[in-house]
Amino acid sequence: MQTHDSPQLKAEARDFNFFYGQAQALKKINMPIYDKKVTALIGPSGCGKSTYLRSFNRMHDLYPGNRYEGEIRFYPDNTNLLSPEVDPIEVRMRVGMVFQKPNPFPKTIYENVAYGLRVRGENNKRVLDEKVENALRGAAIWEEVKDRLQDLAPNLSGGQQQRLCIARALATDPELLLFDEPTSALDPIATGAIEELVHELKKRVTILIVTHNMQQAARVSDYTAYMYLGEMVEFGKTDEIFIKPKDKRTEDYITGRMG
Amino acid sequence: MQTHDSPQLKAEARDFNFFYGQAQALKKINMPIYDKKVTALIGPSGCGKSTYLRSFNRMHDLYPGNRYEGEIRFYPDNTNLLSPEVDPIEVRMRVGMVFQKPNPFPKTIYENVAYGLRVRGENNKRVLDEKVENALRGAAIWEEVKDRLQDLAPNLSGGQQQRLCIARALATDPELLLFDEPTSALDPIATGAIEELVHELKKRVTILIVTHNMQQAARVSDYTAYMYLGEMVEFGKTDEIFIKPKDKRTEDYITGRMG
Amino acid sequence: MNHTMSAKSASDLHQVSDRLAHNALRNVNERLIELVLFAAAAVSVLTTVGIVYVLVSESIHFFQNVSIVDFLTDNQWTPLFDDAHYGIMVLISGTLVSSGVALAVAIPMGTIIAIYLSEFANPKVREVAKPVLELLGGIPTIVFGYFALLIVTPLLQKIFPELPGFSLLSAGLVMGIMIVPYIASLSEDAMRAVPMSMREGSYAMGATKLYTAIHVVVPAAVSGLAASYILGISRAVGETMILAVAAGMQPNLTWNPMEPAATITSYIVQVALGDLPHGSIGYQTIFAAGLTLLLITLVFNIIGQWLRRRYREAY
Amino acid sequence: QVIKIDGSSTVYPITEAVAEDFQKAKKNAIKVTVGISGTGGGFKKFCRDETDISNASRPITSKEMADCKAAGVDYVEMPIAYDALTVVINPKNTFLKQATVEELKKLWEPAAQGVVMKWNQVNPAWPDAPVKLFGAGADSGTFEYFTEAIVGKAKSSRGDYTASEDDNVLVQGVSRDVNAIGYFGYAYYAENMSRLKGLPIVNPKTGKAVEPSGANVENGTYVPLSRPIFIYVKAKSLQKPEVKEFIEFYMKNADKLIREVKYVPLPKVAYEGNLKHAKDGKIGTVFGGHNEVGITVEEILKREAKM
Amino acid sequence: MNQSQHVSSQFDEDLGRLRTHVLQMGGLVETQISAAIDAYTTGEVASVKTIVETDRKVNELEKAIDDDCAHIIAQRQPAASDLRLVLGISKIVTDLERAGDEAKKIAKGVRRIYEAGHLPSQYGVGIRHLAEATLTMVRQALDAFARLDGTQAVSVIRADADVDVEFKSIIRQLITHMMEDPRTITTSIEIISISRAIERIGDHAKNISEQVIFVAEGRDIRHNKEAIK
Amino acid sequence: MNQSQHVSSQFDEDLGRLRTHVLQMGGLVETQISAAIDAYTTGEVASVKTIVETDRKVNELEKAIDDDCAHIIAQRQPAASDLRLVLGISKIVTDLERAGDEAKKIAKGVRRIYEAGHLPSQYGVGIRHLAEATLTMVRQALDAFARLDGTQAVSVIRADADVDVEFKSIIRQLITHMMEDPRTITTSIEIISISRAIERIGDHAKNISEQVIFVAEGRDIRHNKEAIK
Amino acid sequence: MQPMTTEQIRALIARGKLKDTLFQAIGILCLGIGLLVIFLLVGDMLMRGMERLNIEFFTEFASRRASQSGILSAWVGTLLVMLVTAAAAVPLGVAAGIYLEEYAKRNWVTDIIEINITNLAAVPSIVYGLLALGIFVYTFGFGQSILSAGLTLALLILPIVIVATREAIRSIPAMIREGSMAVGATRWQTCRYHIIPYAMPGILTGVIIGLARAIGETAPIITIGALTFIAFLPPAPFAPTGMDGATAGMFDWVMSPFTVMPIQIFNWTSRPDPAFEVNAAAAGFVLMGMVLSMNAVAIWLRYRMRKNIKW
Ligand SMILES: Nc1ncnc2c1ncn2[C@@H]1O[C@H](COP(=O)(O)OP(=O)(O)OP(=O)(O)O)[C@@H](O)[C@H]1O
Ligand SMILES: Nc1ncnc2c1ncn2[C@@H]1O[C@H](COP(=O)(O)OP(=O)(O)OP(=O)(O)O)[C@@H](O)[C@H]1O
Ligand SMILES: [Mg+2]
Ligand SMILES: [Mg+2]
Ligand SMILES: O=P([O-])([O-])[O-]
Repeated sequence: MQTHDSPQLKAEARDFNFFYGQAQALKKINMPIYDKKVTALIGPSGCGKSTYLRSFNRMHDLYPGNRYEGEIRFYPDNTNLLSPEVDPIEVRMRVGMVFQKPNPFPKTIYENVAYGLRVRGENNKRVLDEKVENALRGAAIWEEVKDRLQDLAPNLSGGQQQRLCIARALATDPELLLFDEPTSALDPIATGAIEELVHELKKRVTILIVTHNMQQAARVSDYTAYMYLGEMVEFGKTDEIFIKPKDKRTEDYITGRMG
Repeated sequence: MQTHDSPQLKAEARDFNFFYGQAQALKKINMPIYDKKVTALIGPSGCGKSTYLRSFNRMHDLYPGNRYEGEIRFYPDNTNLLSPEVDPIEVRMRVGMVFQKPNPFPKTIYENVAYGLRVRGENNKRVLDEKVENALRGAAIWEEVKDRLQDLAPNLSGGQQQRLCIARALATDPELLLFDEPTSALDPIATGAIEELVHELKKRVTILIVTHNMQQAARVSDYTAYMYLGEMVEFGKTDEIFIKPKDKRTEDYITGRMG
Repeated sequence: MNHTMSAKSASDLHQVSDRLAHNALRNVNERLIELVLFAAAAVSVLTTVGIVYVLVSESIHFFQNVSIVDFLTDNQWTPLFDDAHYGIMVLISGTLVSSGVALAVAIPMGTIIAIYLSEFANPKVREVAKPVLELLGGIPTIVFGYFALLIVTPLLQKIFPELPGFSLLSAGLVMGIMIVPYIASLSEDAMRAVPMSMREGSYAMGATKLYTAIHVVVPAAVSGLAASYILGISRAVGETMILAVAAGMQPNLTWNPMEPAATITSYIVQVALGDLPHGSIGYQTIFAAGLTLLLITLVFNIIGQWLRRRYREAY
Repeated sequence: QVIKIDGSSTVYPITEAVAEDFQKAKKNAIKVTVGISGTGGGFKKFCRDETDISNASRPITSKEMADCKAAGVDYVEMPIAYDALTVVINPKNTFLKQATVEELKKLWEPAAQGVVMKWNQVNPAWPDAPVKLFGAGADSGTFEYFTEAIVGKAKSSRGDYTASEDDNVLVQGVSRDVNAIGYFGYAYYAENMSRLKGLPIVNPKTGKAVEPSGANVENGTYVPLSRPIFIYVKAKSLQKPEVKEFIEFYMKNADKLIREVKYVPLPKVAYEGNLKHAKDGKIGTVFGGHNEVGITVEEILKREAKM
Repeated sequence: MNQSQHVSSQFDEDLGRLRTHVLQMGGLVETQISAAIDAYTTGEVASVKTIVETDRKVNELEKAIDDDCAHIIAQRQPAASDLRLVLGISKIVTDLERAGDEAKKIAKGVRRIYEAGHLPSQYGVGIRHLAEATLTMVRQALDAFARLDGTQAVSVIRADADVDVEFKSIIRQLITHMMEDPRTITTSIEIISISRAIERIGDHAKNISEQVIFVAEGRDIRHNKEAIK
Repeated sequence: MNQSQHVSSQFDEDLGRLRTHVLQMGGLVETQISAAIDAYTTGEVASVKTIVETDRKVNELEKAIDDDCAHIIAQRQPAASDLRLVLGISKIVTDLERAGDEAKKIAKGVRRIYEAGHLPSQYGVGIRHLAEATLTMVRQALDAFARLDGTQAVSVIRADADVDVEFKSIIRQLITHMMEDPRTITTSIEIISISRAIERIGDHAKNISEQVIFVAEGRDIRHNKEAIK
Repeated sequence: MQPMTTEQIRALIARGKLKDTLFQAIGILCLGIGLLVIFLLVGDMLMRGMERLNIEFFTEFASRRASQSGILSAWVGTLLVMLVTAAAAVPLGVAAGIYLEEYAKRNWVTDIIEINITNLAAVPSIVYGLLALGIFVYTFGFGQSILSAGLTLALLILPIVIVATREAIRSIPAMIREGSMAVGATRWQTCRYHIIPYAMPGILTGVIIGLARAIGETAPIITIGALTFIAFLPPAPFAPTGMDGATAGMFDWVMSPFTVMPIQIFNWTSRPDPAFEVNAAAAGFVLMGMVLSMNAVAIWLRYRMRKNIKW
């Protein structure tokens, strides 16, 4: 249904292992992330989806005892995101993230979106105004909030908050956007809006999305990876995985069978 | 697919209005609840599903300023659950409830289940043991926990916790069980287990379940009510509502269209 | 509870009446317990009523002898002297200055420590440092008083040679240190209660730790911070012994922390433990002063309450 | 059998010493408690009939007398020692060798507040250096006595000095400032002679400067800053054998114990007189409900005898 | 059918594309049929090749549409009218494809007849009439689908009965003819095949219409003569 | 097909019931076909009534199974093999039902022939052979479905080509016959219809087999002759 | 705005990190100052009081001779007063907290109670002494006893306990409450089985802070008449009293006269004889030890309880 032109690589995990202290959470992951495509990560609870996703912006660096092995190559500049020489802050500036529960800062709508820009030292009102507007438009929430930019963000509805968080991530023009179960806290209507948005966004950015909802993966993604017990079991075009997975474990998961 | 013998009434809302202070949350609800059937409540966020559900065990009495109007008749004894003469505690003893997020008490598994009995003044160890076991069996979790009844309940997995909460509600032999989005915090596998259980339970109790997940409503319920803006728009057999709803608003909601 | 209520038999009716009786009993019990609990809550109100009663009833005698205008406008406080003046502003100034100094130390220091412990320190440091720091709150204030007098003042005099041996500055500084754990500990609790997701949101934007702490964590914890500040202020305003020992007890209408001065509390404790015959006008001054202090703290608290309500649970 | 004593902090060390030895002598069969709530606080309890003995660093006031009367509390007044108020200066102070009452008055009178800030304003011979004043809190007997003796009127003082109830604080203050001058009870001076210098006061009658010392108090030359201190014993309690015994023990050992705690004892006769009063039930005070300055040992004994 | 928009415009697009493809396929099949009929009446056997080629396109479309249906179900969990639409389409394309096959059979039959040099013009009127009636049925069925118009679908189903009657009369006519002139037997058998193919196309149009009713109204009226009364 | 259990045993039950119904329907259609053939060879037209009655049952089953498919999709969001199964079944039942219809047509044709007093025994062997071949196809297709056995399905599809060849030779034979003896035309035409019906049953078996391959292997091999080589 | 070059970004990050490091240094400094003060104070007390820290110091009563003076009556008194304080403040505070959180309706009365409680936290302790003198000592006739002192301090720390209790109760998710009520429990059953046990760790924190404050209080205790010289202990329960062979009642000790550590320290620091300063330092160190062990017990209890509570 979707047409697949031959895609370019945006990132690539190579023999990637991850450890929480002693416990190995990810085992030898090899996986491409294609440019301007949506890649979905599915798998049972605890299989390591979030762990994998959060490696892309070095979120694990925030907590002690975590350890990476292997590489995550980032293109076109072909840096290894995990390399100790690469500053995690720099990585995070290039890789945006949207979380499971909308987590707007207790600030105004405007300041939420401007946050990333301010972090980057931008304080010019005009530039901020413009970028904030663009980001809010990009997140399809501009019309709803343009008259109340000075309201506190936590007063928005759940779905609006989540779109605001997306706008916040968009404002800084990330090259890769990570979504960790972005709709699990939302009702079906808000969920629909977010999925729409993801579809729009992939024209501009590469997206990696974790979801528990297989139908959602089927709906929004171009590629799907099935993970199980810390391993990547299957990676392929979404179209194929959902009608005809290759691996028995993927099949079992997708059809709702017991492991 | 499911066969429909002519069902008996277990409860019935009659011209039921509900107010949070000044705000009317439910408007003239008329709806039957059939005995030993599963009735699902669906509708967009904020339409009053939880409000309606929580009226059945007078949960609203816990907070000031709430007001009921109309009746919820309870059969076979034909009492009005909402009548001020009826003791809410008595109502809650007859109507069990399971919440959105599993909420086991931070006590042992055993004490969680025994709690409802203790509240009723039952302290005989033998009686408690027996009823606890029966309830845990009824909630299809006995095999998993029988050797660790003295473990703390919050150490169970999410799905087990939710089944434990069901066991807790079952222990006191409720006539009607209320479920408020019981699986929205669970992963697909745990969700499957709970849905199975609901299917088992309806042999013994009447069930009223709120869900955001339409497919879940389709899967587990015999009857479905669609609510919108505090009104009950459509009530009917689930089979029919999901293939061929009568009301345009129901259709729109079920097919994921905008209101 | 039996749920097979099919036939309307005699035994069913029996059950119903049993049930009603049970309900009635339960209701009586519940009301009784509520009454007991209410009584407990009332104790705090009664305490206040008692305090206000004690303070007002004695203050009335006082104000029969001293006009309120004098009380508020006179710039001398010598109630025990032959030439008695009753200008409470003298004590208020001491109280405000010493509290001001204390808070100028405690609020930034406490907040910084809280931020450091909750955002920067590794958990092991935090787990050890926090209870140890809390010990500061348990040190008898008299010990602090001597600490101010014997250690801090000489140190300060090295920096400010003209500093007298007793001063609001040195008492205030030490008082500030004493209050630090209240602010640090409660603020740290509040900051740690800020959901991790909030922080992750900021880090994910590429923010540094400090930027995250200042722009996200602190605003999110503002209600808890306010609570800790209020407690800190209360503690500063109500603190007695440090000032009695180290601030010089000199009724001195001054806004300069480098001078010695008396505060409301140090005045009260001095008189209450002194030689004055009870019932004398000098003795009654402590009640008027106490009442003033009560009003001051009331104002602080109302402002604090208002602030807290305004920022409550912003996230 | 508990003997309850409360009151002045000045008298406390004496009574405590007595109580301690008394209890030991009685092998703890009789219990004695001593509190410090100040002379005023002590009298308050005493006149409410709560204590047996009240320590006092000044005579009972008329107000307190009335209170006691109202509660039906009769008492025997017993002077037990002399406390010499000592004017102290920093040991490094070189210019102050002595001071007259007038000079001190110039320094301490209310008019001096905010005006007399330099030593040379008091006496041109003294240097142009700031004066740092330390003194007793305005609620204390010491303050009352000092003002009366120096300024001439009780509680009449300048206010801009560092006041403390805790004399050790004053010791600290004076010992650390060359330009300081302060006053407090003799015992504190006696214990801190290394850090302080006692300022000889010119006796207004003889015109001779007299050093503060036990001997000078005893011989009556250290005026006007010597004052007597008291205990007041409830008449009713004197009926009780243990209180009687305690008072007897007190008077018998007073001389030794008072010296031990660095106060100045009264002559033996005074203690015997006290015991006699107790036996005779001589109740009341020899003071008119107010303090008197410069009263000597002989004078008191004379008055006591007259009762 | 619902006029309001889905929350997901992507879903709207998917469904829209699906319907367009079905109509496109319907259009192709329609051309096939009318081209076959034209060939029959005019004898222009050149168009037969086009018809066969078109059939390949139709086959491809059938597979593509079925694939789309599967994907929509897997991705969108359609319910109610959406579900009926997808399921209906999955049945409709089968019928369309088979109708196309019948058209191809007609075309091939026509070619055989003309290549054998037999002119079938003598039976032309009846068969043309039959063919036009079925073609109308197909058109109307597709139209009913395009508008999800249950009423029109019912009228198509009713029309099928007439076509059947007409078909039978043509067969009888042909049998008489064969008996009269046994030389025409081979041709007649071909023509019977052609007529039967035409009749079957009518059946397919009827099946499509039944699905349209299911999609539009949620009623399954198959094998139920009462329902269309 | 997956051997492991669904998390929801209810889902397993639903799918199980669905497959049972399909096989049941297949069984009925099989009986229809073999009864029709028996009637043809033995002339026991009494069984025709049973065949027609069975057809009603088959129709009901078709509708029930389609309904079940819709419900399973609405309720369970089947994916991958489950989705293919449901979609495949929804196509298979159509073919089964139509195969049943053809059997009914055969039966009716047989009855007409016998009632007209014509004994068709002379063509018996060829047609019996054809009929048995298709019946085997149907059986094997159903068997392949029951076991979701793609290989067997492929062999069914291959067999269809033989059936087509045989059918054509029968037609030719009949034409020769008719030309030789024009009195047999009416009967021959009936017999042609019967043969065509049998041939169509073979086509349906082939279609079913194609769906079985889709269900079992996820390959859509329709209109793709390469795929079964 | 031009997109930033990698160099610009790196420079920006370097600046940010420098600020981080600077702040961290300041944080460590502040923390260091706080900890330093403690070590200084405690260390100083230990150094100066070392010579007196022996068994006799704990088993001897106060004496006029510094070197023979002990703290027996003081530490016993402190312990007993704290016992009474805790016994009074905890139930009262918890009950009040429960009432306010679980029972009281949200209206102006509750608002007043709320402001009133925070305000009480700021009332200087001496004022409590004045109040208690009138109420406990005279009106209730408890005299100058452990009971009076304990109750006074209980009132003093009551606001702390109430506030801590309320915060702890507030942190219990509503779903636990609803879960309990939903099986038919009454409000009180819910409190008894859930609210109180789960709030206990938080309540303990309040009790720790409160008792730490109470243990060091001097002024209010002096006001109500704590003694300074007391060379005997309160009667132990059922201990024989004196000659007539009677035994003390279970709770006779609460009415006994007493002294407490801070008063002993206060008294010693204000003595003319500097030798007593050693005693004061030693006693101060012991008091710190008491606070610390009290805290340790409570922290341990809190840790044990917390371990079992999570949701
Ligand atoms: N901070 C941590 N420390 C130790 N182990 C962890 C930590 N976080 C996660 N894990 C473990 O790592 C594994 C992978 O966890 P992860 O959160 O990535 O799973 P997930 O696939 O995202 O699951 P879910 O769908 O429930 O979010 C799990 O076994 C989990 O228990
Ligand atoms: N405690 C309350 N006070 C006032 N209004 C409330 C309260 N709780 C809910 N409401 C309002 O009542 C309406 C119905 O709420 P309810 O929680 O029943 O919705 P719901 O259908 O359960 O929604 P959801 O699917 O999000 O749980 C909403 O408009 C909501 O804002
Ligand atoms: Mg996760
Ligand atoms: Mg709800
Ligand atoms: O305590 P004093 O009364 O002696 O000052």
